[in-house]
Amino acid sequence: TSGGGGDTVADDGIVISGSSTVEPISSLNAEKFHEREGVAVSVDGPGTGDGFARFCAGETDISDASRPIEDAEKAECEANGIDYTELEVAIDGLSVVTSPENTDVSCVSFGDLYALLGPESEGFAEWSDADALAEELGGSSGESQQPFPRIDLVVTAPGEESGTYDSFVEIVIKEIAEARGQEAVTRRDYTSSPNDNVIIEGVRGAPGSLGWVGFAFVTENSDELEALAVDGGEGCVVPSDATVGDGTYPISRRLYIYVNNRRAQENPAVADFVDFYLSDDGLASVEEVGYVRLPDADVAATRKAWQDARAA
Amino acid sequence: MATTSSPLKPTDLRIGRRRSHVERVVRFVLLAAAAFTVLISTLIVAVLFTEAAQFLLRVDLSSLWADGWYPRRGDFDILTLLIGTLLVTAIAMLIAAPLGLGAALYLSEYASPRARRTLKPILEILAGIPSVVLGYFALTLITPQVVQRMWPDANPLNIAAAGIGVGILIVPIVASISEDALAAVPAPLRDASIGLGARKISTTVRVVVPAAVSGIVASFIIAFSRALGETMVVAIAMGASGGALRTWDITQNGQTMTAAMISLVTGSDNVKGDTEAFQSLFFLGLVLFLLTFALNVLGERFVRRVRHRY
Amino acid sequence: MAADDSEKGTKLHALEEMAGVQTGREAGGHVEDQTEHAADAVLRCRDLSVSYSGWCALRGVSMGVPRNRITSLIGPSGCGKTTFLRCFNRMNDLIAGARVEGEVLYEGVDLYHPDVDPVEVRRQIGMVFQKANPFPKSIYDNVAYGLRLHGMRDDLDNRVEEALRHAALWDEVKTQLKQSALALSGGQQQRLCIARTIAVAPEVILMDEPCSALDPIATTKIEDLMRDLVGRFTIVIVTHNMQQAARVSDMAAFFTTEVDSQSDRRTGTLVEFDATDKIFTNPGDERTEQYITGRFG
Amino acid sequence: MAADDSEKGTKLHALEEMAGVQTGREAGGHVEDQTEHAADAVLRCRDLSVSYSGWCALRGVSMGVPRNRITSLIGPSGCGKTTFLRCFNRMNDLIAGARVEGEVLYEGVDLYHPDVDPVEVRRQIGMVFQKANPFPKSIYDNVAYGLRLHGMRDDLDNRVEEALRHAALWDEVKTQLKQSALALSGGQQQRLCIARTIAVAPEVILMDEPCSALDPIATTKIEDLMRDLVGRFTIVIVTHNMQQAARVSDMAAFFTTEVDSQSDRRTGTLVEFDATDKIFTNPGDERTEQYITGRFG
Amino acid sequence: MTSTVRTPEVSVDDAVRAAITRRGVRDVKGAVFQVLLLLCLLLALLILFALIFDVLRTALPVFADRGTDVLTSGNSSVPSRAGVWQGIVGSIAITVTVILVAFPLGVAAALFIEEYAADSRLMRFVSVNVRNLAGVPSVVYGILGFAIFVGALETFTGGRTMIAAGLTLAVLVMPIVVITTSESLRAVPRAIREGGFGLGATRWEVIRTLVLPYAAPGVLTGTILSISRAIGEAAPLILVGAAMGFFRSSATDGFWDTLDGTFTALPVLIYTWVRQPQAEFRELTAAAIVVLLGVLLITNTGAILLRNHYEKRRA
Ligand SMILES: Nc1ncnc2c1ncn2[C@@H]1O[C@H](COP(=O)(O)OP(=O)(O)OP(=O)(O)O)[C@@H](O)[C@H]1O
Ligand SMILES: Nc1ncnc2c1ncn2[C@@H]1O[C@H](COP(=O)(O)OP(=O)(O)OP(=O)(O)O)[C@@H](O)[C@H]1O
Ligand SMILES: [Mg+2]
Ligand SMILES: [Mg+2]
Repeated sequence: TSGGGGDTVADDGIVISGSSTVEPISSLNAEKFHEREGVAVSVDGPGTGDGFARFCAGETDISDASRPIEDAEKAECEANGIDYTELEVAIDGLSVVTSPENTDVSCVSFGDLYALLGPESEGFAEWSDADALAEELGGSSGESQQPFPRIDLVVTAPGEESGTYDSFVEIVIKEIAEARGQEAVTRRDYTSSPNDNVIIEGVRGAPGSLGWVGFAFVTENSDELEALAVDGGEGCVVPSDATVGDGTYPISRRLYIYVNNRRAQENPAVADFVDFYLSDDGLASVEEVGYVRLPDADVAATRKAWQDARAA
Repeated sequence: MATTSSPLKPTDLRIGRRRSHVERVVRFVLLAAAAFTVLISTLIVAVLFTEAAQFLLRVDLSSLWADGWYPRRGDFDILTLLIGTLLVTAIAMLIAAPLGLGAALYLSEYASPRARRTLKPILEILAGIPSVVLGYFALTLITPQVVQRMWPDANPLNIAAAGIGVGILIVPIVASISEDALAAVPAPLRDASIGLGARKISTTVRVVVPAAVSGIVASFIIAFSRALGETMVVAIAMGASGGALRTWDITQNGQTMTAAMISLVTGSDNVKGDTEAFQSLFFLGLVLFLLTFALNVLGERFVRRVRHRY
Repeated sequence: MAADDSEKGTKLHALEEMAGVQTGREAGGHVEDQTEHAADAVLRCRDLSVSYSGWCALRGVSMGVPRNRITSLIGPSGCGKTTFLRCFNRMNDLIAGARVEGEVLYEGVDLYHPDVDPVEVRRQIGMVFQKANPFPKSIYDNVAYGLRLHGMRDDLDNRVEEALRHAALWDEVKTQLKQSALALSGGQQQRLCIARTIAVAPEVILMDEPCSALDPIATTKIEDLMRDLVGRFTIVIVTHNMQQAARVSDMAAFFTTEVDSQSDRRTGTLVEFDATDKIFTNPGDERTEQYITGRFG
Repeated sequence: MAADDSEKGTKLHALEEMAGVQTGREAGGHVEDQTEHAADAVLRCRDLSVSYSGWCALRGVSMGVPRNRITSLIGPSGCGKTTFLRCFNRMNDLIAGARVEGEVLYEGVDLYHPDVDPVEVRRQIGMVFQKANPFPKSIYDNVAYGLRLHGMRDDLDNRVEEALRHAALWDEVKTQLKQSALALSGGQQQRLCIARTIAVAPEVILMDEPCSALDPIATTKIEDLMRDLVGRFTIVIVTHNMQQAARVSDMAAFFTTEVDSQSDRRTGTLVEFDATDKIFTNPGDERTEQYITGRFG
Repeated sequence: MTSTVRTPEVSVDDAVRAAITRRGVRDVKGAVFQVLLLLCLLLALLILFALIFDVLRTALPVFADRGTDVLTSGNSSVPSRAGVWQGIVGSIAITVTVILVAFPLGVAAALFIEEYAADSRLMRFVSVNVRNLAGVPSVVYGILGFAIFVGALETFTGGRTMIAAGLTLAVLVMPIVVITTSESLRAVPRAIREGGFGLGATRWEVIRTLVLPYAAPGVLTGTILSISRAIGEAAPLILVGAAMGFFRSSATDGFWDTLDGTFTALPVLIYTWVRQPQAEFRELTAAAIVVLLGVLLITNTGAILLRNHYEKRRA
């Protein structure tokens, strides 16, 4: 244990809640920290929104988040006098995947993805059904692969209850949908599963498959899945640690932790834990659980933000 | 001993104050416990009805007849879930009814007392297997080894595997209630048939089964109701994903009421905030409650018929 | 049994006075008179009827049970003997749907008076059942059970021994008091039940076919025991066995059933009540005679 | 019952020849002789013993059942009457642990020969049970049950009617053949069971206390029926009711139990077998007399 | 069939023998039928064995590599570090709550229904009500628990805690306890009760000294079986907010710390793990199932043995 006021440490422990996407990182760091310092850390992942609700009620020390805090949540925290520090800790990339047998397609634009998966694509049974729509959208979103092959389009992807679904809609679909006056959702007629195994199996199973999963799962199953390059307006980029890390791969999001400043001051264990989280050891967990490490510049920025907060 | 001299008064025939006091207190405490059971059902009904009513007031009623169950998009097509539930339950019954009844017939009519003593507990163990375990079994063994062999294109999450898993779960229910009903058929009926020169199979098929028929039907109804309410097997084997379209294809992914409820509360980000979607949970709960309640009342009635007959 | 007969002879002499009082009886009809004249009746009932869920199982019984005598109740199956017996210690209260009408007096007190607590009634009017029903406890605890309930805890050992001695069981079980009562033979179990009953010092003992599940030797023992006990208690016994009624009882009541031709339901009634030898040698009612000679039932 | 008595008188005359043949009997002992001389016995057993799980319930019974007569089996409870009766149609096969030793001949054929099919035996030797046990089907289907089983499907309606007529039930049920048999009264149910049995045209009808659950009127009807049927069938009846045995049967067999003092287990034996009036008026064995006069049991 | 036949019994013999002797064909239909029924039973049992075999086979490498470490480690997002400890702690705490609440309440309610209540219409309603409660799907109890114990009674239960979960499962199990207890009470011979009443015991004295001791084994068996049902339940726990995902808690250190905080239980842990993509988690799931089945096997076999033991003693 560090320094002086170790008396309250053992009693209080550290409470973390929030995004289930970030939970694996925090959870692994909690383990490591526990092994090292003997401090108990409790982590769970009901979801970002739930996490903030608890965080702003002062129930948790740290909140995991897969998106920045929203205005309503900010107001809530303010009302309760909760002062916090936002720390970026990792990047989560989403891979658009198809079967390795599908050699006709190698790169898709956001417009293509909207045409294949967006709300207007419902009923498209073959890839080529999306041609017209993709064409219409083609101009606005870069390099398009169409015409698509005439093979069955079999979509397997996370369901609406999942954070990965939300991220996909947020990054890929939302803008185009809003521009077209559509609801920001995907098509409904696909096999949705909360179980990533099943998605991988579904994508592997059909030559015309299409789906999206967390970036990490592709690296683990690279011989069964083909990750498509994505064109976000600046040319086709294949997802990799490097392209996701430096942000050139367009479908990625930042993952955050929010630290309650007062708790960090009162309970040295909380501060110690955040120190550890941002240390090289702690950030190594990001890759261990399958996310992408922040670029060095961002790491430095995060560390600085934390140092400033501690100093205050 | 005889007290002829001083005649008794009624109050002489009373027990001590302490004993009668204890009696009253105990009675009250036990009554309170029994009343508690009534309270629970009242609470269930009250909670379900009020929240479901709010849901129905708030939601656009036409969304109850959309063509899919996507609570987060405001599509609450209950028919999608009813079809999914029906398919799972029907497959489960197709498996459990013959298997359970066959096992019950064997145990009650053919097995030696010793065989029965060893085999019945094993069936009871099957009844004690938690549904998460059967869900795992359905997902990891039944889907690849059974369903995908019959239909190579079957989705890894499919209605058939969930149905088979639920079917295995309810086999012991059918077996044990049917066995009770068969065992309740009075021996004299069997004797009568045998005394007329009937063979075992004739006695079993023409006398014992017809005599036990209401118990057998009851076992089917109760198992059916249990299958309707089964959650985890379906949630695992069929996926408790956010939504589903109407489908009758058992090789594909579908959605039951129970799995839909689980997916409503297991969402990761930003899910529980959406009140309408969340309240649909209570609406589903109410529909499920009413369905199983009706079935159980029906099943009880059949069971009682057996009891009354003999 | 021969010994028994001779003993019975002397008892019957004593009874003749009783029987003398029991006059004024025609066949059927005016049964009520029977009770008015009973000399020293511990229990007395007037126009007693019992119905189960609205159907009358026993109608209009009036009679008195003489003190320190054995009164037997006989009659064909289903005529309401058990029903009648259970009115005397309010055991019928335990049967949902059973309703008792009329009057049952115990030492002049109406047993069905609201101030009367059936629990106390049952201590004073004990019961022995058809099938021996020892509790699944030790022999000692069986006898001590009632004593403990009623706070007769002082000198428990002596009271238990006393009761077992009176029940003619002490010598057979004194070395195994701590053993389970269920290990005893049927006859021993029944005597244990009698011991358990007399331990709490009741006034009256009601016995419902206490020997019907026993072999002849055990039956003889119980019959001897009853003759022993009758000096201290009043005994009412239901029996199916004519011979037993004749051997053991001083007074006998004969019940039968009347069939309601419309509903095909049967209702029990008291046909006659008299000294046992009178009933068996010279019954006043044709039905009694037919029954005793085995011509019906 | 008076009518019955007169009828019985004539039947008994006819029996005297039979009884004449049934000589050579001392009290107990040489029971075997009884069977050798039986004139025309449909069923005959020699040194028949039955044990349940190793314990002998019935020992060394030899007797013959005369054709077209009613033979009654009487004796105290547990003496093995039912056990004995069930040997005749191999119903004991169904009891796990039951073993039958000795010989049972039906028309001279050993019923326990390995080639014999018990199912066929039971068609030819039918059984009526203590408690009426109609199937929970319609009246018609109850009677048709056995007929259908044995492929006697032609002319089913007539056969059913015939059987019901013979069972003296036709007039009471002819308008309600499709109704559930369970709605009939106890006596009607028992006659239905008899109809069901005679429908398949057996040679022998075994009846195990067929009237014990019935009221006197229903009992009389069944007794009349038995006297009617005996011209066409051979009847063996177990009864507890001495009067019934006396009223209805031509021959009577009296069984009793012997208690093994060591193990306290009882084994049944045949005490005597003779013309019914002989058994009831002038029994050859003291135990028979004691039982019949009600002095034991 | 046979008329008055006198001397030449041979011919009668033959006719009768022919009539009652087995014909050539044995009872084929009957044999086939019996075999079919036996197959049904065996198939049901075979499924059980297949399941157990499959789980054991999958779980074996985990136990071989890590030994009891799987039992004592907490949850983790790294499969090789993850264990079932929190699940065990949660399941134990929930089970204890269930026992403390459902057992006394259930037995008391059953005693009232069976021993005190007159056979009135009201009481028939109560017992029908209990039977129906036993048939209500467990998810519905989850909703009730969420609305009442997590919501309305939050100040008392602390929201999504083991207490709320335990109370929810207690309410779920209680009807089963009532039913099995009622059955055991009904199995107490009338003669024993009458013996007690005949000696002047009050109703409660009869119950306490005679009925309960006699019914105890049956009551216990029923209770154990219903509690083992609670141990295997996942759905209601998920509804009352058991933690999913790679939840860590201070339970890795201590038992009591976790009573008022986030919790999980063995079945929930299984549900979480079965959805993970890594193959190692599949093995881990199997290992957790082995642990769960082990616990249930012990409790259920115990209950069944207990029952058989007493049944034999009674017989
Ligand atoms: N608990 C009960 N509920 C309804 N009817 C009953 C009940 N107990 C007895 N009866 C009926 O009341 C009538 C008299 O019964 P009871 O037991 O008093 O006759 P019994 O003379 O003792 O007969 P047995 O000699 O067979 O013991 C019978 O018809 C019986 O069916
Ligand atoms: N299935 C059986 N298993 C073991 N023992 C039996 C069985 N059936 C009868 N017994 C015993 O065999 C003996 C004779 O029984 P059985 O039923 O033949 O007597 P019973 O003369 O018909 O008596 P009752 O007049 O009471 O009907 C009895 O002691 C009985 O307990
Ligand atoms: Mg009686
Ligand atoms: Mg018998």
